Amino acid sequence: MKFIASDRIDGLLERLGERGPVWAPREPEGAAGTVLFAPWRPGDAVELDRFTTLSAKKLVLPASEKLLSFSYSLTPEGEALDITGADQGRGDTVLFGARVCDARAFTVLDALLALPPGESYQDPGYRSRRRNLLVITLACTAGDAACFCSSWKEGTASTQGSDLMLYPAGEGYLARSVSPRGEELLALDIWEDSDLEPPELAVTDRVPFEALEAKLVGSLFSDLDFWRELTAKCVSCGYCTYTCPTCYCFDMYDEMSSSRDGERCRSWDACMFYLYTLETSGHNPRPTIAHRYRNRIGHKFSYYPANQGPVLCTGCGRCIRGCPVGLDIRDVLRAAGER
Amino acid sequence: MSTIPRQGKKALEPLRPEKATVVDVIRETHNIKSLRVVFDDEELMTSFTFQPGQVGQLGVMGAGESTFAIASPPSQREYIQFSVMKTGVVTTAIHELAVGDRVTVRAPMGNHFPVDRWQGKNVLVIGGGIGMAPLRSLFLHMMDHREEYGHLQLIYGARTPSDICYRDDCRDWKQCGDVDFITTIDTGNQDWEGRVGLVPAVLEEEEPSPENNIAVTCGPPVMIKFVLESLGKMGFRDEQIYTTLERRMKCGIGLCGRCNVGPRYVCTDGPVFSLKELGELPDEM
Amino acid sequence: MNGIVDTIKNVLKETDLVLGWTTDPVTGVATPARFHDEKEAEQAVFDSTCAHNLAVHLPRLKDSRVGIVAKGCDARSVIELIIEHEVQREQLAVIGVGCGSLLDVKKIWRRYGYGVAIKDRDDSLLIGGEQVNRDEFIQRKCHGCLEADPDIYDVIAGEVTGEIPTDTVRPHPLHDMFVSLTPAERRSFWREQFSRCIRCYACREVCPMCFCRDVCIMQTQIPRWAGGAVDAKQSEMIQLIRVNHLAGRCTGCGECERACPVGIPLMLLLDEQNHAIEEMFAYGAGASLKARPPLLVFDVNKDIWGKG
Amino acid sequence: MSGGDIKLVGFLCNWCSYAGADMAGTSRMAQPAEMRIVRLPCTGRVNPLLVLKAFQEGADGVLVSGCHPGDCHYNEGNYYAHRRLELLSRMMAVYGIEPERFRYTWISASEGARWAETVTGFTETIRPLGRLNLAGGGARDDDHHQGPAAGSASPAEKR
Repeated sequence: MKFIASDRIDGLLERLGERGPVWAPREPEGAAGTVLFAPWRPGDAVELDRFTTLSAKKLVLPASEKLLSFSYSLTPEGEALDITGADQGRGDTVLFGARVCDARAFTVLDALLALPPGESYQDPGYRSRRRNLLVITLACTAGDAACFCSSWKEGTASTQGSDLMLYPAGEGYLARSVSPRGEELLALDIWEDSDLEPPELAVTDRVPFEALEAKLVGSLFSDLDFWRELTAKCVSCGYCTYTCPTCYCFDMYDEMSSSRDGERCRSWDACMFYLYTLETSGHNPRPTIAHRYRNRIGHKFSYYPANQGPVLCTGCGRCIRGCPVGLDIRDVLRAAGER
Repeated sequence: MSTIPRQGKKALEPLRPEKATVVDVIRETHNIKSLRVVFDDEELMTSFTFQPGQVGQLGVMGAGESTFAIASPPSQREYIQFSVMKTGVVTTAIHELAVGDRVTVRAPMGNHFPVDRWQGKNVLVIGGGIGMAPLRSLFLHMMDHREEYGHLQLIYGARTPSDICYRDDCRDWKQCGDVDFITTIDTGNQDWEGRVGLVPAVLEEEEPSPENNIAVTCGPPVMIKFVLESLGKMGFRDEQIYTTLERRMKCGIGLCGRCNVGPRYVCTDGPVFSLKELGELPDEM
Repeated sequence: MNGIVDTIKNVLKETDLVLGWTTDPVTGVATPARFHDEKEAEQAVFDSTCAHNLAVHLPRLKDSRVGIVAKGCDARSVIELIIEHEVQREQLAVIGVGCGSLLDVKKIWRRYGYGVAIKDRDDSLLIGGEQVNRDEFIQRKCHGCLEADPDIYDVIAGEVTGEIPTDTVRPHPLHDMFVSLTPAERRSFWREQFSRCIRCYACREVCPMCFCRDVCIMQTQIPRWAGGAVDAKQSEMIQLIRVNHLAGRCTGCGECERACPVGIPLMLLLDEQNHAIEEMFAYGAGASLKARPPLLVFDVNKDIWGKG
Repeated sequence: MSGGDIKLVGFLCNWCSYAGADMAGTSRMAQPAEMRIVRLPCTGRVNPLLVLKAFQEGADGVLVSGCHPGDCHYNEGNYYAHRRLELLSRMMAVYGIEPERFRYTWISASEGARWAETVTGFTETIRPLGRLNLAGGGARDDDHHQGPAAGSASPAEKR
């Protein structure tokens, strides 16, 4: 197998940088130990041992994005309106150091957002960013107490969504391509040959959720007390949705930059917010935290799999690690399974 | 009933609206206006088709867009009509529009009343307030194809006489003699010639037969609730009853996530549901 | 800690529920819990990982008789909520707990991994079996803690310490660096910090004094103080809204900074404001039930700052 | 105005300072032209966020002016304002805004000359400080304005 020594990772990133911006896990200064996927520039330290707080989804679904720009003008015939679409052309972006759960999240989102043209759902922005994303994934030899990717059949061995896999071995990483674009990367002259053995991969927590698809639209849905009890400590922030690699919901809004010009944009939105579903009449179909959390779990483990196929979760554990009130989605799934 | 995706050259840019121009503004009541709009793209206007019950996103660039039922019938090829109640940011901006002003439209969206399956049947239409908008489209459509349907009955309720929309249509329906048209208001005044009473009560007085009949209702949630009860009492089965749902919507294409009732999205799988279909969905109204 | 279970059981005789903590079996650290009956109360704990300020739940429980386990710092929030009429004193049973000092669990997890074994006994702290300097992992607010024992309580669980547990007030870890910056450098500093913000509003939702909750003007369309974008400018506006609305309310519990997923030093802002308020009005939020919030009153004779 | 010129915002109480400014104008007293005036019913209406929002949206200096203590049309509005504005001015440096960029004063309807002096002095204080450019770039018409989406992009997304 191909191999790269740890101390040559910077060289690899530099070569990758020739293809486009490189994003890698880094610890920003003055951020109290947070690790984030951030643009890498020569000289920046890469943090490959600790997990990132935020997922890499902003590379395909930016936290906010311009959809259109518009401008009004006065003409002899009256008021004119000009609408220009956002430019969808872009070059490659390289994501380095994603984990298996991050990479697999892209394929989960693809099931809805990257359908071929002609299907009823279309997200051109997502599709073009996704098409131009190169994913270099670092396989996990150890998980932490929040990881539960082994709930899925392939677990830590999954290569879905990746172009190139890296496996920790010796004083560096073994590399294996899992896509034609990954093959191109292996052709770079930066790799050495090695006869090191790939490492044993981590086995993480297993949470059964297969039975939930039917229950979440049936008996569990009408059991609001169940949701009240489990979400009693939830404070309804957007932490879990925004750190989730598969939550994709968004808000659309217009911003004026002058009295005549502006942009239509979209930003991440979170189903845990009261305002998310509040109607102008004052009616809110999901008025309490229990209603909203029920929808969140329902969407992930029932509605999305029913409509699109995959479960809208990859077991990355981000929603667990930093939840301000220590709410663990696995407790909810297990309780739901037993109910 | 599956959704009919938006056709035409913008089909691949689903969030990009078409430019349109306001050609007429009708003040229906103190807080409801009907706007008639025309696509700037003539070719698009000529080829634009839809089915009664479908919705569109009417927008004012700078304020945003919102989902409204198309209130004009498919046979109306001159313009597309939306009726808008002034409640929030977008609807306020729409209410400020005048003839010649520029708007945006994304339409048609969502599913529609299954009118072709109703051929040969009697149809009972029950509307309240602004809920008449999709029903106007439906009723005018059925009038256009009068021979395809049996007895047509329309019960339309509003709070007061001045809350009645579509006055010209009401006059036509009253005069045409071919349909059974009843208007009712919650509280009357001396000049009011129609019925007085809540819609469900009037419905029960009329006691239409469920035999070969389809009931369609749209209006305020509380009215719908009691109308459904009354229909049930009169022997209408769930698959004979249709209604349209309302939800907060943003994208209109099943992506932004907020309008779902369980696994179904009101924007693409709805807004029209039979009571039978609703019964199969989780109860999250 | 001795007594917490029995105390909660006792309080449950007169209340509908008690807000406290239990141990999360996965991580071994405390997590907020609600106890409704004696059986549930068996699970109650109080230890040095009970960081959450449970007062945040009180405004949502206006219709219940609520017992709440409160550390000294939490009690300040309870007092402030009573002053602001968000809860009634009569509906509360405050279970005071004497607090040594709290561990900064998030700091530990970020360094050693989520769920790493934490053993905190007396003066020794073991993380993943390794002896570490406990002082380094104590929450900053516990240094120079204002109230080791709560000022307001109906019962006390265990023993109150009667003394302030640790040395002197420690400034924010970024304080010394921050004060050395020029205003223009501070602008860049905040721009950099806020550029990480994802607008999850965790800072707001965990704050006991951010009781506007669902109708907070950070998110409303009318009025529209902040735009929709997730960027440094809008996030700055959001924090300016928070800081200004917390003037005279913030008790310095530090929950916002603890909750922030991307480590924005929010307490740098609030510490400075709290300090200014103390200097100007001799007021510390949550210090006394009799106090009037300083921005809701004025004093013609004393309010002379010599400007204008 | 050249590109380096500054923009100032004045929040003025309708009952005193606004009339004072008006008097300065009608008496043709010389005063700088950088100030845009917003008339308010009372300084008690001055939510500190108005000031901060003005800075965010491109103001380089903000002046709040109301009635002298004891003269408030609503008896006590300016006393409440006094506390808020003083706290705000102490927080300016923390937000990264030079404290000189914010000032509050008490000017009555008859003090046209004092208004002219104050606004002149304030403008002259801000001029050497130049543009503020608060977080996100302080959108202004004459900026190369980065729209909301562009502003949100992280550096790499912009590249």
